[in-house]
Amino acid sequence: MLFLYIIVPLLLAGLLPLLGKLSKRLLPDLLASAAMLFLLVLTVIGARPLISGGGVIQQATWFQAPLNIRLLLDGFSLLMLFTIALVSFVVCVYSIGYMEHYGAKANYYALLLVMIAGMNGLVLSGDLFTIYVFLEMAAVASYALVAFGRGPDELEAAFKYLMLSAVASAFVLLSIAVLFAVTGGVGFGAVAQGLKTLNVRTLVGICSALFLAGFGLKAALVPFHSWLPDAHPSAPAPISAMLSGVLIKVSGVYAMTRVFLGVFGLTPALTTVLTVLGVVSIFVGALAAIGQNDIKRMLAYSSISQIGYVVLGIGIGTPLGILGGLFHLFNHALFKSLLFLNAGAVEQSTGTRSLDKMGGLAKVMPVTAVTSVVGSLSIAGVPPLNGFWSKLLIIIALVQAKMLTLAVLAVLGSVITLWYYLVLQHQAFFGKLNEAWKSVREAPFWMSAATVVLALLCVAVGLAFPFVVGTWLQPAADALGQGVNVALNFIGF
Amino acid sequence: MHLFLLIGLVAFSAVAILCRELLKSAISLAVASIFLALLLFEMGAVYAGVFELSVVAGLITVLFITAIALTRGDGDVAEGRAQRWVFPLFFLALAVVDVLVMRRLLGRIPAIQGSESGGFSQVLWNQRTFDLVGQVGVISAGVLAVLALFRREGGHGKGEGHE
Amino acid sequence: MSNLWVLNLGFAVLLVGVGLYCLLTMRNTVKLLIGIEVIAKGVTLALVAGGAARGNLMVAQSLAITVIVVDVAVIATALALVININRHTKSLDVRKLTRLKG
Amino acid sequence: MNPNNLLIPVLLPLLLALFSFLLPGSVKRLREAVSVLGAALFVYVAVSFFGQKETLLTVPWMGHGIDFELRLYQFSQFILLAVSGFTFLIALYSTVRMAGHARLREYYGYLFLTAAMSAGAVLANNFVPLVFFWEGLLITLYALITVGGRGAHRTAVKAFLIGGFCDFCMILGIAILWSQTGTLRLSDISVVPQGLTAVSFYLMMIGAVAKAGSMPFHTWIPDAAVDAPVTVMAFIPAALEKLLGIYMLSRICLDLFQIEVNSAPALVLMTLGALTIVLAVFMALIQKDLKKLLSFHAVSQVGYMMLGVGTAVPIGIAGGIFHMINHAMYKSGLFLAAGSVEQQAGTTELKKLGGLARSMPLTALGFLVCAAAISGIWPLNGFVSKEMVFHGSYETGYTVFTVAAWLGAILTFASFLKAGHSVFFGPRAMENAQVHENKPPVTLAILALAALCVLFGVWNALPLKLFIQPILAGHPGAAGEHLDFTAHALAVFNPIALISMGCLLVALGLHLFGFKRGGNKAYLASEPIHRLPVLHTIYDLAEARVFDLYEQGIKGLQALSRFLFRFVDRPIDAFYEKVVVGVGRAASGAIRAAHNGLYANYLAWTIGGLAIIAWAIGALLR
Repeated sequence: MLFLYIIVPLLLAGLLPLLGKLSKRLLPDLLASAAMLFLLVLTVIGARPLISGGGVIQQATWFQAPLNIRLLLDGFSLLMLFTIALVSFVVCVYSIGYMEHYGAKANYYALLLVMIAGMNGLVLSGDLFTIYVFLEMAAVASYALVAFGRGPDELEAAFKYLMLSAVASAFVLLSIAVLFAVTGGVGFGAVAQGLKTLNVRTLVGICSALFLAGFGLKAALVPFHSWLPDAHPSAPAPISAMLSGVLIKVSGVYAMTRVFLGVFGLTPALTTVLTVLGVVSIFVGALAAIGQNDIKRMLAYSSISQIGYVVLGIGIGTPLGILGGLFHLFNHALFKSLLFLNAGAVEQSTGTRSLDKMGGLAKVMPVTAVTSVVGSLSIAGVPPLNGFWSKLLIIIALVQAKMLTLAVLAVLGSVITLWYYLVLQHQAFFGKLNEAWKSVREAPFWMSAATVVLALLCVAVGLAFPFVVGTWLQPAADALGQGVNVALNFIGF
Repeated sequence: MHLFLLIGLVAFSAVAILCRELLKSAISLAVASIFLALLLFEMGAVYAGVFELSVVAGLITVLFITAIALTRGDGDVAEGRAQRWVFPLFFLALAVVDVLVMRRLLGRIPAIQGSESGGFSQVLWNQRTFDLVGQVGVISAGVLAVLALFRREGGHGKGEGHE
Repeated sequence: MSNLWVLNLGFAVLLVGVGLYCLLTMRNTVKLLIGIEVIAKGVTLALVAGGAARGNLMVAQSLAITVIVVDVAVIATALALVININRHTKSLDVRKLTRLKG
Repeated sequence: MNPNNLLIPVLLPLLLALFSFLLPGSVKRLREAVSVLGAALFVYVAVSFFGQKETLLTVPWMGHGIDFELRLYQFSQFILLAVSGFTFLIALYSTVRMAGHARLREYYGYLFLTAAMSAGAVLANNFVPLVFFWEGLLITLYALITVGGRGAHRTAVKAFLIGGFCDFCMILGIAILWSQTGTLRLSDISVVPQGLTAVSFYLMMIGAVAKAGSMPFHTWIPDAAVDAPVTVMAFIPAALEKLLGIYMLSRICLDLFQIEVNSAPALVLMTLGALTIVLAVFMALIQKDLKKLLSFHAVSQVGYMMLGVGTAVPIGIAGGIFHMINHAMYKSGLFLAAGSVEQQAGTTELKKLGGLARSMPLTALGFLVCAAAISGIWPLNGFVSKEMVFHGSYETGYTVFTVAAWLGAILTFASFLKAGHSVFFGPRAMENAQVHENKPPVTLAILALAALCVLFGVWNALPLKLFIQPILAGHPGAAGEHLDFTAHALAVFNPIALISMGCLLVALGLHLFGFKRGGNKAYLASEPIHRLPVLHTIYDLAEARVFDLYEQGIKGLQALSRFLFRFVDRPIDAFYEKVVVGVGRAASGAIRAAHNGLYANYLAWTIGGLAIIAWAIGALLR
């Protein structure tokens, strides 16, 4: 059943260019959204019960015939599957309205579906090398999607993104090659077992550094972040939402966490490096965001900053820290997607992304303004919205782990976040309405619907956060909390 | 023999990088590929060698040459001279560091003997099936990407007014 | 661990270093892609050498082939990007690609 | 009973509130109809809850003892019943009094939100939901006052800040209590106030009595009387806040803390109560506006309740709680009557009113009964509960408090003689020649409250046996004793009751004296007291708001802020402007400049980062 997560989007992606000949808009719109809705429902109804007794390994089947594909599902992968399905469904709905003027919708959806299939595959694989393959699959699709508008900015951003990503992949692959040579395998279980019997600390140190650089670049941790402020703003808004909301987390944070916590085991050295990188990212991202005039670029820098929180939380390594980090990851997927979608709506209506030129848009675009305020308050950590709780958990975890300096810095970072989001809201939506935008209309229905859903989710998760934590996040944190034991248990398969 | 092939591989790679003309670069890259393929043969990795020969030395070279042809005329970018003169120094430094590190590794790294059985296709089909799915995905991503980037309709230069 | 593996690994690292040098210093975008290719060669070498040293040659070959396939897709996409950029800027100079900054 | 049903009293008003918010502002009749019917349903729910066995609802929430817990037992049943009853009466009354008001949508919405929050606060059995509902009330109060119009905003801010300060005290007290007892469940806590827990007691007491409107946290109430809609006054300061504040105070004194008779906390509470009675009633006496006069009484009467609860003697506590419910009834009735007069005559200034008894007989009747009740005239409910408080305070041995309470009784009656006389009797003022009786819903609400005053007085066994005694039955201080307050409730021939009656006569004398001195003008009847040598100065100061801690605090703050602005803020501001923002901007600029768009530059960062990380991991491994 889990194989459906990969094969459904992939098959649909193969079919869409053909179907696109029949129907330029309706069929692609309908099929893509339906597929995503199917996966979302499947996650909630079908996949969740599977892990009630901890992680499972499932053999993939093709029309009842078993394949030699083993898919690994535990709480952590499930959380990522859920996040991917949720955000991509919303993004598909949003694209119905937004992608009209780009043309080539079938091609667009096909690429998006390949990217989703790649992310799903990455999350479900129990093998370092397979992680690399699916990471590349999602990445190749994302290069094309960033460049989809084919303007000079888009192309330049996609090119730099590709060139830096290729180097990151090389680092990852080099590390995999070394581990493969030493342990004789690339599966999580084999590698974890091998490292346990061999006790090669220096080598693991080098491999950790390579993985950290490789996945860190995908996750846009400072100093590996430089492609993100170019690529995310240049992409079409739904893709920005997808990249910032999910891709950097799946191919960066998920892969990194899986390898470090699940295969290598978190060492004090790694904790130090990860937490320091997290805090540096928080500050560099936040400070750079203050000075931005392009709304999407500001959001992109903010992504760097928020990923810093996620890595900071996970890097602490205590159960509460991991829980906080994962919760922030999930929340960030919600509100950053929301904010990017809002920015897209504003850009489509006004034709500009420059904050200087906006102002008073709340009067003409009330839905967008309200949802965007919700998103901004969430991301800035204002209670009782979801971002507050996850940041609170991270800060409590830092205090518990006696990392008081980092805790203070994390709070300070949050203050800066509030600062630039207030600036953003003020410049874009409040104040005097710019004369030029008198005749601006609210975004089309599907776009507004997508943003409203996300905004409601932000509020709901904030209010019902104990429920969300209990259902989706605690299993994930538990799975990670067991460290390498999970991988070792699966070695028999 | 092995060492000779390795040196050849690195040498042609370096030439590919330092060459002024793109066409020559692409060709020496193909030659480096052939060296790598021979290396793989020598190590017993026949299938990988064939693949390297046909795909990298063949297909990728063709891709490069096509791209060079499509951008010719305005593709003459003046590389600074400094890069070429610094390269030997850089290379030497890199080699020294590399040798030092590898000497430390020599004999220090324990390893587990592999325990695989069966022929290549069996291994590929039985153990790495998931990678095959991934390959299909990556290829389709690449095809779709090229289709998207060379499509006729749509495509607007949003960034054009954004100086 | 066999000496041959260390030797191969040393050369693989050398190739990666050369490729990175290219990426850092060269201006021509097509040249940069050649640099990426050189890095990919180093990685392929490291993978197969690792398998050969430990008697995992078949798996190593499978991995190497996958890497090569992935590489083709990446290079094809990259070349498509380069050609598109070339249409806009009439240049292949990566240092002129500085519209996005700050 | 199914524990989940406990959510109904919270959810039902919440739904009604949502309904009102969602309904377009132009829909009037439907909104009113649904509000009244919904409130009636609310009453039905509360009645059906009454007499049920103790029920607990526990929903696990954040862990660490922070759960969503509701508890229904005798006391909360009783308060819930009262809350629902007042909600219904106010909703009924509002259909006429608020008709045509521009912000009806918000008014009904916040009205029911207040009811929902109150129900939640009453039922909460865990401090965290309690604080949530408690703070929610602060917000709805703010919102409801602002419905009053332009000038109301300043008062709303004042109420909000005072309430916020006191709630903060309460939260601090709760936090201390939590740290001392390790639990947040109200029903699990019972400590002796010593050391830190004593501090906690005082802090929580501030929160509770401030909600009830005690001195010195009362100053927003007279302001609100002028600015806020009169229904809001009748609903919140007159009824709900008394119910909740005294409910909380009783919980604190009865359950959470074990208060000994005449221990320090008890004495503090009694002193505060006695001071509130006397000072507020002095202020009430000289008011020349009916609504303001009533609002000062709303403060003064809290003193009786605090005094009663503070005695820690069963009869005193019972008296305090009984006085709370009685006060809620007659003070609501009085405010509603005042509102009715205001609507018909256009003013509440005593000088401009007169002789309305003939044209508005029903309103007058309601007002007079309620006024008699508040003054403690036999055999109305006010008499019963006041007597109980007198007895209780007398039993503690500190007669001074009893005397203060009597002094309060004298002045209360005097001021109501003045108010009733000037509004409903005497010559008809020129301005209100055309005044008619108000519509049925209004008079019905007023008369219902008046009837309840009579009922609870004459047939005091009903409330005492049904409501009050069960509450005390579980109290450790009263355990074992046979509680029966009904026997002597209406007894007249005992020293205390006789003195009380004497007080009323003194008051009558004072009024007549003042009436004659004022040239037969009733509204000047309090002038002789006003003009007394020392009092006069104090009054002037009070009118100038010298005793208003909030206003003085604001003034002090302004002076302080001017000082700080000049000598601390400017330098800090310069520091902030130049250094903090400057550093932020400079860092931002530097980071932005570093992102120069060059691919090689970015790649160099990546490789450099890898090198640094590899080095760091290597260094840390050693």
